[in-house]
Amino acid sequence: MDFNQLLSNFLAPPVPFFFLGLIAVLLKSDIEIPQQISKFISLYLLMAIGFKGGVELHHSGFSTEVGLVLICAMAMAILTPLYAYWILRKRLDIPNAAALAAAFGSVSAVTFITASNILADADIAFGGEMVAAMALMESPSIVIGVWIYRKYHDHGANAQHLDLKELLREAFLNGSIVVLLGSLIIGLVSHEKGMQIMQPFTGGIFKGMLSFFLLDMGVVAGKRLGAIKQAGWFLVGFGILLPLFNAAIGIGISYMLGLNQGNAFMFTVLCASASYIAVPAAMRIAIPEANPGIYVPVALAITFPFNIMAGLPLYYYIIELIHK
Amino acid sequence: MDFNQLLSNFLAPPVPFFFLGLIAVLLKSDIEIPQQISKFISLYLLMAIGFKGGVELHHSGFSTEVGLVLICAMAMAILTPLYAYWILRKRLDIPNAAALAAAFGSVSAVTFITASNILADADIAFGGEMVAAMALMESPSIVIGVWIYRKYHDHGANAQHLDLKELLREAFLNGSIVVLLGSLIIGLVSHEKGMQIMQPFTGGIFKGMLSFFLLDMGVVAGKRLGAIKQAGWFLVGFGILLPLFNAAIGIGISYMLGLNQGNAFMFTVLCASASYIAVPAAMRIAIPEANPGIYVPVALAITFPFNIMAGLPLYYYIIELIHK
Amino acid sequence: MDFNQLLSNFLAPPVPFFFLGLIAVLLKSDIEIPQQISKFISLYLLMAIGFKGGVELHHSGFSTEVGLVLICAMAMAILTPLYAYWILRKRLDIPNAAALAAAFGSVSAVTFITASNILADADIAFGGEMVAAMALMESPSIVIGVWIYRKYHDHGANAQHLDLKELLREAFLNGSIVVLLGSLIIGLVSHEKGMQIMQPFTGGIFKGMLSFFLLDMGVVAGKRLGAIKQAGWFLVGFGILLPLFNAAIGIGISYMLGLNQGNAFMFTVLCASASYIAVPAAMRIAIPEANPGIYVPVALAITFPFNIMAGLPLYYYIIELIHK
Amino acid sequence: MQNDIKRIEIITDYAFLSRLVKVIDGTGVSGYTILKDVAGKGLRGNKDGHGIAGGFKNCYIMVCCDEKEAKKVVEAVKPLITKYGGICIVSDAHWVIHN
Amino acid sequence: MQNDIKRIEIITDYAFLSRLVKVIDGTGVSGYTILKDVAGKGLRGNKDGHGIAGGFKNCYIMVCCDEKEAKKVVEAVKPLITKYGGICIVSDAHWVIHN
Amino acid sequence: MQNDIKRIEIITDYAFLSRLVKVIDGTGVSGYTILKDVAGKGLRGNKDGHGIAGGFKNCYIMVCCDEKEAKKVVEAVKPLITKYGGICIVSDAHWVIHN
Ligand SMILES: Nc1ncnc2c1ncn2[C@@H]1O[C@H](COP(=O)(O)O)[C@@H](O)[C@H]1O
Ligand SMILES: Nc1ncnc2c1ncn2[C@@H]1O[C@H](COP(=O)(O)O)[C@@H](O)[C@H]1O
Ligand SMILES: Nc1ncnc2c1ncn2[C@@H]1O[C@H](COP(=O)(O)O)[C@@H](O)[C@H]1O
Ligand code: NA
Ligand code: NA
Ligand code: NA
Repeated sequence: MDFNQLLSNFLAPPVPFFFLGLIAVLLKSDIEIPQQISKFISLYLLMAIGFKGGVELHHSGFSTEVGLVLICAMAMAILTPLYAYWILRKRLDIPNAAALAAAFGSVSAVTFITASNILADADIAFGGEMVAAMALMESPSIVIGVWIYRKYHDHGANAQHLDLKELLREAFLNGSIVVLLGSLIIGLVSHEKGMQIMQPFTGGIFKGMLSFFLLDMGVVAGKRLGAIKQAGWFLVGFGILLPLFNAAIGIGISYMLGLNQGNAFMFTVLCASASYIAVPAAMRIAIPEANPGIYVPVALAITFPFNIMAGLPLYYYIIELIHK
Repeated sequence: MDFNQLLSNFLAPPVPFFFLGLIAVLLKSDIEIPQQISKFISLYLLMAIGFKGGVELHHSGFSTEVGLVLICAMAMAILTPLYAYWILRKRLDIPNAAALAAAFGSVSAVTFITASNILADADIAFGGEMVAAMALMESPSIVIGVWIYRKYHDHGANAQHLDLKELLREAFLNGSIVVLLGSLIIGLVSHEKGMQIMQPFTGGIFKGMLSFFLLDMGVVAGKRLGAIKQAGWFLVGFGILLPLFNAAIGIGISYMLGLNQGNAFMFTVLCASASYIAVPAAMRIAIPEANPGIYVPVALAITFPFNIMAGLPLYYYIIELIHK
Repeated sequence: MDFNQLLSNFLAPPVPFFFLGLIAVLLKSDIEIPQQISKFISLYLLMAIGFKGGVELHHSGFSTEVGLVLICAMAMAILTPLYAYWILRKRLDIPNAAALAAAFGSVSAVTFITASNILADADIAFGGEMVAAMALMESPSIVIGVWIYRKYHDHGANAQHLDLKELLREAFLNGSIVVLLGSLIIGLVSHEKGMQIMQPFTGGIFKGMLSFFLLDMGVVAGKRLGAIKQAGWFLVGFGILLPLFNAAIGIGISYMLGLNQGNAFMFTVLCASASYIAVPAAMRIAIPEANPGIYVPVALAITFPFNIMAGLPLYYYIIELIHK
Repeated sequence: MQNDIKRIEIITDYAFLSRLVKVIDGTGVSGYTILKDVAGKGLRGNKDGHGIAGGFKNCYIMVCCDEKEAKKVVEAVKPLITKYGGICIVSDAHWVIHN
Repeated sequence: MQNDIKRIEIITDYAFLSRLVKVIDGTGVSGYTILKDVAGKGLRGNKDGHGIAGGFKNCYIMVCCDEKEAKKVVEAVKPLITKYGGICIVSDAHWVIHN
Repeated sequence: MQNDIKRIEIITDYAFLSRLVKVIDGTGVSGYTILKDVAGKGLRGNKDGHGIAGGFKNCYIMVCCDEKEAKKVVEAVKPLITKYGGICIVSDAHWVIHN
């Protein structure tokens, strides 16, 4: 489909509901979505995308391409925080630079899911390995971020040591990853049979549930926007330019790996997205000196909206040109 | 369909679940539905009805009829509280009369949605403008109620003034209205494409979700019934007769506007229903002297059950006779 | 289907999600499902199974067989706690023995629902009377348990007397039973018409919602596993052997009543399952000396997993052999 | 501007909330505040506040009243707490505003 | 190690939370703690905390500060509480850690 | 009928609840009460209690114990609070019932 068609996708649910939530908050509406509901729907989304990914993976099977994709995904998750940190240090202190760098090394599941909708609308498939890649990319940057922080920011390392063990467990076994990977495995094992059982739940109402979640995301993003003003233009620019830079790398890697259009798009989205859930939760514990009022809003109120609004259509468009 | 068929509709979900909840409470069952779930489902219902209304509105388009309907809806929302207040003052003090009058000037989304189900069962369509009318009718009576209250009930007006601004914002930008109107606009813009995306969510599970919500409504209504005894027969009578009177006016207006059967029914339901969510929330702030233990139960435990039990079938029947 | 096919059912959702939750907890993942969501989904499941049961009951109608099934179900609910108590007293004190015995006289709705999925996968129908039987079996054992406790455990009986009245009301009118029976009646009355209205909600997304609930159950069971170690091997053995014994009786009764394969399976499952919701809630009030840390884990972390993992396939297999 | 009051706090299993409220209403105090989602640990083990399995959760009730009423409330809830478990503590506070 | 503070507790209808927070922010206290799901009973009847029907529920705000700030906070919230109902009580406590 | 106790209240980011509970369990106190949905504001900014975005929310822990245990608890939680933020305050109360 051409660029206009593509843009028209953003006038159809789920995306506009994000802006509905955003606008509601800017208009000072009292709209409130209970956090227990947010938790429910986010677990649902992870369950659904993981399960579908597993079924896909059963079909595509494990090839060397799959292996290469996972390795490159891992590499991006490890390298991104390093150069992101180097850039951020120009303006931020060590703890905040390390925490924000970690956020950009990780991924945003909702951005990934929104991207998968674009492909669905265009009848383009993508491999289940991309879901595995997402799971794989969620945590490594946490370790890198903490490592940088410990390296440059002198600290009672011993007192920390025990913490570290627990931190790793929390990083790699947080609820999101467990549900995502677990559902992927269940999908992998049960495939057709499972899919036919789960279809109305993981398929039918999926986009509606995503719309509801994006409404919620819009509300939260709106509440965090204020913090951006304090953050200043440097961080606004960073929140837009780094995703573009990472997307370029992602497109390049996809090209070299010869990924098909769907996989190339999803891989690029993974590289370009930043985490506002898993990483912040870990950073709050691992780098308490860092200010959540900085690293959450940049990922949630700048990078996320930029991606679903402008980034996704752009990445899609470029990749389509390449594959013509 | 004839009256018997129609009544038989009330033995099928969703309506009976309201009575299940009501009976459960009267039997002193410990049944409890978490308020976060109530909030989730009510937002879902507003999202669904708003979205469908928007798609409808795209099809019907904006005609002079649409304009006239919206104007009449607005007029009813403004006039109802005036004569309702005049009646209520015979027994209630100024604050309570003003607050209760405001409730009857506004509308009940769940009554509207239940009514839309009757039309769906009878394969009768109604225009999306009715949803717009509902949104339009939700808040004006709040302003009228407060205006009456300020007029007759001497008060530190200056101290109030700032409040007033905030109050208007809260009245016209409360979460329900924003989600309802926002979803309507999203439906209007995305129409077929959007509908096909949202159908399983906003359509498929809709009546089930409504059933669950009515179960919840029944429980709450049951808990509020006690307050009615205190309220006394005057308010019970008022909670039944005013809807009938407003329905008559609604039918008359529909006839003069030459609305089709579906629109006439929905317009009548809007006139006959009273608000137990938006208005009470605003009244608690604007007219603190009024007793929520009076104005909520009348709208929730008398008018609402009366409408879905007897009112809706009656209005439907009369309007069908007219259109034969 | 043969045993392998049957086992393969347990690799397909919903069952594996129970183990995902269990494993997540054992891996010390921070996975957390808000209790309000648990409450919502459990009410949903009761509403759905009750409604479907009512529709089924409308088709099958009330025969003498139905009457006999309900009588036998009642008998099992009354007798089980008696011999269960006799066994448990060998190791436990009176309050704990009475409370745990009561749990095994009652039933597990989720086990029942999981069993109904196996039949659905094998295209085997079962009568709505089995749902009525489930409702009927939920509470009697509470009365028996309290009666035993009062009989053997001397107590200020008068002070208790008032309590008792309230207790019975709580036992027979707890939220679960009211929603289950109420939905059954609504299904009975609205049958086809109702079913067609509710299908996407009570049918379509049912297995997905059940999967989500089992994930939750797995998490809770995992958290309760620790308590088992204290409970010791006697209780572990009891939690496995009593269900097997009851299943044998259930199969015997089904054979004598000449129940068809579906009904025989469901009746057996009712006999073999133990309550971890309704009964514990009542026991906490009626037998405060009993330790919830004992009677909940045995039913939830031993009997429930055993049944859905090994019990159900086994019961199914035996009953299929009988019916060949 | 300030007059002294007692601040009574009761924490026990959620299952007994309705009973507690009934006895407290019986003492005729002007009001009380309730929290329904309370976790914790005590002699009767861990209340992790899970929704399934008969709710391993507590309730919290706070009553502000004068010393005389306080005695009444304590006497009224004592049998429940001693039988069903939980705690009841009293501390001193001052009304600033009560309307 | 310890220095004395005042512990202010405010309970009122949830509808006024945003207004309360605004005036408390105005007093410049270092912080406060909020509970959003609070049930209870008072002169304005029963708040059973139901989600529908304009939320019959309360909010709870706790502020720890020194005596001077305490006076400010009390003066600031007084008009709201006296107009909208609820309670405001003050008790003594000690900072142990504040960071 | 009454014996004096200390009432310790700790409020900090929800992320540290499990750690806090662990150290408090270590002190061997007889019990504690936990609230999991706590909003608020402090030196580390606004906790509006939103579900997404790594939960900007707090936890609340209340421990009733005698003065000796109280010292232990305070010492135990001090490093966590000083490192991760939040507050810990102590006030006086009386056991009325503890069973
Ligand atoms: N020492 C304590 N300090 C604070 N809360 C307590 C204490 N002891 C018990 N509780 C609360 O009371 C509930 C019931 O106590 P128990 O009956 O002893 O298990 C516990 O789950 C705690 O929430
Ligand atoms: N004496 C009291 N003790 C504890 N809480 C109270 C008391 N009086 C009122 N409250 C709380 O304040 C809320 C509003 O009080 P009111 O405006 O008097 O209805 C009530 O719902 C209770 O939660
Ligand atoms: N002065 C205070 N009074 C009451 N609660 C406070 C106070 N300061 C901090 N808190 C609570 O402790 C949490 C964390 O504090 P902080 O680490 O300073 O941001 C805040 O979100 C509040 O809930
Ligand atoms: Na990334
Ligand atoms: Na009206
Ligand atoms: Na049983």
